[in-house]
Amino acid sequence: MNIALQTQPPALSDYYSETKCIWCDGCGNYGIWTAVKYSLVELNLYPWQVCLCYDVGCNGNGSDKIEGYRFHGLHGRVIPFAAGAKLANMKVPVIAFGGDGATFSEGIGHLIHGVRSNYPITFVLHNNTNFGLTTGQASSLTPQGQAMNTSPNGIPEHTLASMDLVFSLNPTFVARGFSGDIKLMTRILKAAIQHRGFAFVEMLQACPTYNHFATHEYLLDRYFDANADGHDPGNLQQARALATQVQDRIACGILYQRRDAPDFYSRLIPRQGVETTCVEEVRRYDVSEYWKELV
Amino acid sequence: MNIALQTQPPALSDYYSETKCIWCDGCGNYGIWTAVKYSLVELNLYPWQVCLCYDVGCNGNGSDKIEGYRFHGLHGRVIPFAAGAKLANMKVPVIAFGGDGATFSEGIGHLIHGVRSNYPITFVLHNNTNFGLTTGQASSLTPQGQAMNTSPNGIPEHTLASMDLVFSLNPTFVARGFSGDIKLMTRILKAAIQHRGFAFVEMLQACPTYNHFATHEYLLDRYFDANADGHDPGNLQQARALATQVQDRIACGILYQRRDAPDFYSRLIPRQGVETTCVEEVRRYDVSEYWKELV
Amino acid sequence: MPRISLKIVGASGQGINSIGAIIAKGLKRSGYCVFGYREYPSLIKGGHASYQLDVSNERICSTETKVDVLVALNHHGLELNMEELKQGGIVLHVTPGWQFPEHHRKLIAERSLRIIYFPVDDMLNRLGARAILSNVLLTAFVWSMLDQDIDALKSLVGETFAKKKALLELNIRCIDEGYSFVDPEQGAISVALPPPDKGFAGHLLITGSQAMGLGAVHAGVRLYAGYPMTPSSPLLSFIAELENKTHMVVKQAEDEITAAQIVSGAMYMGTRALTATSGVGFDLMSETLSLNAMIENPTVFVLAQRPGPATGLPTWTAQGSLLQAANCSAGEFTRCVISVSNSQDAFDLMPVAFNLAEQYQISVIVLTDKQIAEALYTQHPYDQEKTEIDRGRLVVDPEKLKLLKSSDRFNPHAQGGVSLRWLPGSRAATYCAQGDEHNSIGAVDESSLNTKLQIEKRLRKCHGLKAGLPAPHLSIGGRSVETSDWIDTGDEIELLAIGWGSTGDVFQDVMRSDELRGRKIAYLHFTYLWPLRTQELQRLAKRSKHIVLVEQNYQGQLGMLIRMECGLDIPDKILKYDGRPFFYDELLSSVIERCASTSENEKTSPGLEHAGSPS
Amino acid sequence: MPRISLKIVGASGQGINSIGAIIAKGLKRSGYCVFGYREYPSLIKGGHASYQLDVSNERICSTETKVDVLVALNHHGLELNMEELKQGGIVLHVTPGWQFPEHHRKLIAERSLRIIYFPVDDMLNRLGARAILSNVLLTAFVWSMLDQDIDALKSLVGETFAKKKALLELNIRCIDEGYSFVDPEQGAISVALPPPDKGFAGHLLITGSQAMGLGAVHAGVRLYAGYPMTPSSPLLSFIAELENKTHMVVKQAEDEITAAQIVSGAMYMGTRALTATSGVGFDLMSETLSLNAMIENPTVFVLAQRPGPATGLPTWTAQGSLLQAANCSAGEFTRCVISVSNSQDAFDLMPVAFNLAEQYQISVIVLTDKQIAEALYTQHPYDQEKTEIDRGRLVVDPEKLKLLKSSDRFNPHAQGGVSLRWLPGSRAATYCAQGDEHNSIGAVDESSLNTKLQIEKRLRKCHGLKAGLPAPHLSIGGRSVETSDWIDTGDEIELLAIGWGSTGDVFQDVMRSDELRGRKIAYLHFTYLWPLRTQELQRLAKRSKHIVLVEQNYQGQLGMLIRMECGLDIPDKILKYDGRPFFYDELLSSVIERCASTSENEKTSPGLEHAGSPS
Ligand SMILES: Cc1ncc(C[n+]2csc(CCOP(=O)(O)OP(=O)(O)O)c2C)c(N)n1
Ligand SMILES: Cc1ncc(C[n+]2csc(CCOP(=O)(O)OP(=O)(O)O)c2C)c(N)n1
Ligand code: SF4
Ligand code: SF4
Ligand SMILES: [Mg+2]
Ligand SMILES: [Mg+2]
Repeated sequence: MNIALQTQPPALSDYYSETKCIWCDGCGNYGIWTAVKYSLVELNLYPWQVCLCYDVGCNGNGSDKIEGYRFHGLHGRVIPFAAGAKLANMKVPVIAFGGDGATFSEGIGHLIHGVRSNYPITFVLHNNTNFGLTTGQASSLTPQGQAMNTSPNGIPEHTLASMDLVFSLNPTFVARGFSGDIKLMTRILKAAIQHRGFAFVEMLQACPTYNHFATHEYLLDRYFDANADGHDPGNLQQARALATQVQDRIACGILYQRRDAPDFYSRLIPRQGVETTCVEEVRRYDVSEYWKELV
Repeated sequence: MNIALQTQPPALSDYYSETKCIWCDGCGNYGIWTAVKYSLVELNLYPWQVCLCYDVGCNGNGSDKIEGYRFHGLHGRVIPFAAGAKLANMKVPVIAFGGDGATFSEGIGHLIHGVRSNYPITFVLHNNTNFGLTTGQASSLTPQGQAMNTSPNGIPEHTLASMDLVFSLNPTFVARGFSGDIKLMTRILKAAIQHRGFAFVEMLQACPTYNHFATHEYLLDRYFDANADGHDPGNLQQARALATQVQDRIACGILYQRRDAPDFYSRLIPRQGVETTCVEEVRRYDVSEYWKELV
Repeated sequence: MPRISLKIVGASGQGINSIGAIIAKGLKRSGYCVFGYREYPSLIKGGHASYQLDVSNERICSTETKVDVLVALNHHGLELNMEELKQGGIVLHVTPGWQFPEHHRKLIAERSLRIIYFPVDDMLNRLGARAILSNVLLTAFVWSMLDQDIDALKSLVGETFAKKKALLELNIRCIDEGYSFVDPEQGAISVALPPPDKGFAGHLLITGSQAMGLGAVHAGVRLYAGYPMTPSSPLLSFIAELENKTHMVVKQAEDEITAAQIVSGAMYMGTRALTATSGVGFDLMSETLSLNAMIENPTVFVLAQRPGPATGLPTWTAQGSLLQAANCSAGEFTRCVISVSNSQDAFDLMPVAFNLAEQYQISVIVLTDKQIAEALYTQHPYDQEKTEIDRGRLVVDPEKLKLLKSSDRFNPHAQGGVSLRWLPGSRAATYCAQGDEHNSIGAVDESSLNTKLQIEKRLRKCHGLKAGLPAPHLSIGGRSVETSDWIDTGDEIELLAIGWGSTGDVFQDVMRSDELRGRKIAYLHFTYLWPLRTQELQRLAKRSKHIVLVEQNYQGQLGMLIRMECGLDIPDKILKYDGRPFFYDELLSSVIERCASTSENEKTSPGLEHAGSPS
Repeated sequence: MPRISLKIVGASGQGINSIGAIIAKGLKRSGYCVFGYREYPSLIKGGHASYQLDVSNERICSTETKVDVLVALNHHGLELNMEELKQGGIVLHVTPGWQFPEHHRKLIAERSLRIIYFPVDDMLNRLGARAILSNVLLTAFVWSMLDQDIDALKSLVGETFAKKKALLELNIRCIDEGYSFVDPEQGAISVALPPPDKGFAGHLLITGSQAMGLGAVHAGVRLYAGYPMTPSSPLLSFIAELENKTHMVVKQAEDEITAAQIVSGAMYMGTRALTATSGVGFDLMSETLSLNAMIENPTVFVLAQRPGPATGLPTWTAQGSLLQAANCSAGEFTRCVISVSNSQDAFDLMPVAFNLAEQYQISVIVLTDKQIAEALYTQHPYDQEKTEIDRGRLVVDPEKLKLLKSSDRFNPHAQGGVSLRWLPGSRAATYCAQGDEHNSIGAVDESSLNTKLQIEKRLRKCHGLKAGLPAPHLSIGGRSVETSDWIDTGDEIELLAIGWGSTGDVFQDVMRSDELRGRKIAYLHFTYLWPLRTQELQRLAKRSKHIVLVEQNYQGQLGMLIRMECGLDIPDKILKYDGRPFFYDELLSSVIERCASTSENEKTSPGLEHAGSPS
């Protein structure tokens, strides 16, 4: 496509891609993909203004089904790439997407250091509780009893308590959506993109092909909008409890947000007062000042 | 050295190495090293009976200062190597050692999955709150304000709440020692080596060369033996609180132990009832039975 | 060599594979050699996929681009695959009222294609069966076209549903229905197969991954750790499926680094352990490769190739990882790179790899590729007697253990650089498997003299290794010959082709083709790729009118290693790098072209730049 | 070329470096060219370390194994380093009552060594100064031995303590005391230096890491992400120390993978970003290298070499990562490998590397090594005017941006394979930087045709890149010459040496030695290592009586690449792989040996197996 000078505010159609979606019927990725588009449009962002970074997995197969400056990288590595992109140009909103496999196996170090670094990016976890693209292996979030491809007896490891883990990292934004509720996801995504700091957004995602335990119906039955129920995202204790206790009902919405913590970039002393972005600063520099003390 | 048929019970001298220690004066590694030897001797283990796996770092420079079957591997990777060694031969106690840099930066994924897998190994964290061997860079456990090599303004990331993180992983054994108290460390190590499952042992380690905040004196002032104070390692809530709240006093000892959780190996269905080790099982196998259904 | 080909196309997940697998098995049991080839995109459902069976009564292990029968499970197949039909070919489809466009109608006329509409939905309705059974209906009809015995099919299907009686009955009814279908327009149709050779009936139908998995178990592998990555995942899945029978320790690790480290720890402890990965996954393992070199820890890594860089084409094939395997990783050390070629040596080379690893205390990288990993081979049952487990200089005898000194472990003066090895837990002097440069006991020693000695120790192994590796395999006109018989004597060679991996089998089929049978075409196949033994090649080259390199990569990587090793340059190359394997007919015509040009013109063809890529 | 050498030895952390650095700076300011070389073990304190200064009034950039002055800060130095003294050399030590063993007493007599005991503890006591000031006392005495002006030293020390008056005073008193010390037995001692050349006074004393850091800032690098690993860490530290002045974003990442990814993200976004690592750290980055090839993301990686495999010798030097750099990583793609050689091109090549990366949208791997990273060079202030920032086919003009189509980004037909690039946030059509095989807009496309086109696009860049790379640098008898002038004309070349990296400077010193001055020795230095341009070498080789490869690795890796590229085999090799750099005198004698044998015997020397390793 070619861009004409937009005079209209951004519309959903601006994000329309000619490349056809290839997810299985009933896949939760459709819903998440739709909510992402809604949120960008509602935030008044044109495709050329945003940077969308995709991990590898079924979720990452969305990289060419939407407009915007996109990146589809290596399995498990999307967070540091997105962080580097953002730090280079603070003017562009950067949203990273990754699966539960990528995020809690191959790339778990990046998640942990991403949260503790409080990079100013949004991270959207497509949690279908399995490795979808490689045909249904267990992830660290698969329940222990469940037989999967390559674990015919179920996994011998403990299932990771992902939200307890995330809360141990001093997060500044934690939310949970459900692929069956586009409106809720849109609200969450908008807040996440506007958050200054690392926004961790888990999307509970149906995967009818490989996830036969936490199905669309299972999630539909249990999820609820905690904010609608009056949960205050400022309340850390309550947020942690809501996030981790998912046996009966699953609390969704913006579970936690801390607005006073400076993000990574703001904490960089050398960048204090610098108005330009690293991208704008590329030029030849005179460094003779720095070698003076070597003479 | 060459081994004669030992008829005596193991003695400290059996662990004596001709290679000289090279740590700085006052380094906490001396104390940990000594406690390791004590604990092995007190557990009646000869050097040829144990496998000691070292990460890279000042701590890892201990690999050739002790006897035993040892391994000194790659930075950050000691946990999976040790796990593989153990799973291959369940009869040999396997102890892994690593620094805070290795464990919470390069190798944090291995720690997380090591704990959640509940491998039957002991892991000893040499926590000197910095990268010692590479001359004093900040680790994820360095306090935020502290100027270090490569972070002249202090680190812009949050300091990791390491114990909160570990407790989010469903650990089965968590202990903390202090490099200045050999007796305490010895007691902890013995229990850890006897634990069935992943024993996470943090040793608060003085590093007079690069760590000028949590010094030997600082730690000496604050540490105490929580078990002597009556803490029951069976109490998860209290253990987590003791482990994470270290502002004023630092609780040491065996903070948490759960004895009823099966370790990784015990959870492997295919190994149920198998008495031999994988090492003993190496031979040519007739596989014609497995190809029958392919005919 | 008589061969017919049958291709089933449709959406991924529609059941192509199950139709293909059943027909393949049935035909094999009837006495045919079947070669199955799958193409599918890197996504879970939908997308255009295919399963092709090439069938003969002689050994066959290649795929043709042109097919005799096309079975289209959806209309995309009718749109996309019509060009592939041979003269007189048959198209079987299930799309009601499908109108072929003009150019297809022309094609149908020109090639006298027979189009059969198979009314699968009507049949299902009639039988009150669910959509999933359409595959059985189709299979049965194909079976009848092939003039095969209906009972053979029934008993095959019976094996699958042995325990589900109700399901079985419905399946049998579908078979009857499908088998007896006759197209009202075309009448009874039959695809002529050559007379069967009952020798194949007892063969296995096996993928390269299954073969490799069996080989690994056979070789005494007791621990497998892996992280899923196509095309190495089928090996992991197969090993995992067997775990309750083999009693192996199987670990799906959290990443490739972990898998490699777990396996290394297990090998250090003394068992045999295996991991497999692909492309960028191997980049992550290369760190561990370097570690094992330093601690002289025997290890075996399977590297299943797919096209890169990056994620590349996950479900397609390539031979692009040779340079990576031979050169990646920090530091200089001895390693061995070998490549499997088909289901025979995917099995045979597993014990070989472990023996080499233990004999030299090095890492062995076993290359395979998506084509081998997922192709379906008709395989003679394996000879398990020839395997010996050789653990090299491993000391286990208690008396000998007692005599060991720590300094035996990394003694730099050890013969051939290979020092004694003994295992943690052995009642013996202990040592440190030291990742820093070290002396004979494994204590860190950075002195100039020690460094030099130890590096030389580790690199010296390469000489023994290289000297002991088998020569590349030579075949002339499609028959194996003793390489040594041909090196200096015999006729001049018309065309000498050099290849490795999955290319080999296709080239064999090409040499056995009617077109080339009896020609003095030599094919030199390299299984052992690094260190590289070139003496045979160099001498054969002198006796050949024309030399051509056949590889599935862009650069001609084996050619580069050959030149690096002995200076021989092979300017003419048949290179393919579009993710597809070499197809029988296209390789055949590339070879025929060369033969023609060899006769006309003694000059070598142009180099890489203009080398014809056959697709 | 007159040269003297002075070596300070002692335990790591004892202050060797500060003595060395002050004397170096003082001598340079006096008009000498100083080359500083450090050896130290991989541990924090203790262990035997050294700082050697080689000094001349001409350009000098190498270290001798034999020294004129040995300063021993502890008795280990007296035990370990005595053999290194030249005839008439001076030993300065601080160990009271040291008794030399018999063999050393013989040595002292034979070589007429002068031994000076410097009573540092007495002096400290007398001055009431702490032990740390012993370094100042010693420095001052050495300064007096070198017949240098005391005020120059005072002002140097003054700079350090400008803000700490009390400390300064004590320092000055120490200088007076040390400077005026006279050994009661030896009397006043003076080490004869050649007359100074004031041209050096204004030079910088700079390590290769600092040079590279300045070069990076100069080249417009605005983000640095790294993970500490010797010998790449000094670059990270230097960049971090400057951060408040340069206002760069500096991130100490949690591992090498992260550093590589952050840098890649930043480059994708459009700034210039850098990372550096070593050995196994680069194994971890190789995954990202592969990624950047697929998305055609320009990136620069510094790979600082140390001996491997595994942890190897962290604080020692090697040129062992060339094959790794040229071949690691999944998939086939165009990359560029270049190597810095000294503090001059450690600076100059940073903008070059970024320009190449952006011009071809590829990764550039810049090799350095521990020797270059930590050696101290006397460096002419850099010419900053010659640098141009070339961002290749980057589109930034708003009008041009508007005209772009998504399909311009990965247009496979782009000239030379290099398509237009524009940055996220630009008001233009958008695209996907796609890690899967993709079409021109970055949508996944696994079709045969597209795959072929895109691979060809990415590999086609190699031709333009190779054609545009500068020729290797030729010098004859120690003087730079135009390579083209010598290729076909001029005298026959007596000895043609081939080298790269830190070897180059040592070879230059060797060619300028009194022994070889005026001989027809040619040295061809490769800065651009992959793709490899060999035409000059091939033609020079024809005109050379003898060719020798000079490398710091075991295999002769550049030699392997040369053979791979053009078939030329260089059987004679001077290889060193003990972690030490080439020393001036040892390389000199290896070269003299070759020259002698060249005159005697036209046959080439034996190959790798027996190649003399000079230490
Ligand atoms: C380094 C590497 N290892 C493994 C793979 C194979 N791989 C691709 S996606 C995937 C897992 C996907 O699971 P998840 O992240 O949960 O994504 P989903 O498909 O479920 O959306 C794996 C293992 C790869 N591409 N790269
Ligand atoms: C892959 C890799 N990256 C980096 C290094 C360099 N390195 C060695 S030790 C170390 C950090 C050590 O810190 P820690 O683990 O805390 O150990 P300590 O020295 O403090 O005991 C680093 C970064 C390495 N050896 N390998
Ligand atoms: S496998 Fe699961 S996650 Fe992947 S596309 Fe299908 S339903 Fe979606
Ligand atoms: S740097 Fe610190 S940890 Fe390392 S040896 Fe010295 S005191 Fe110990
Ligand atoms: Mg998933
Ligand atoms: Mg540390």
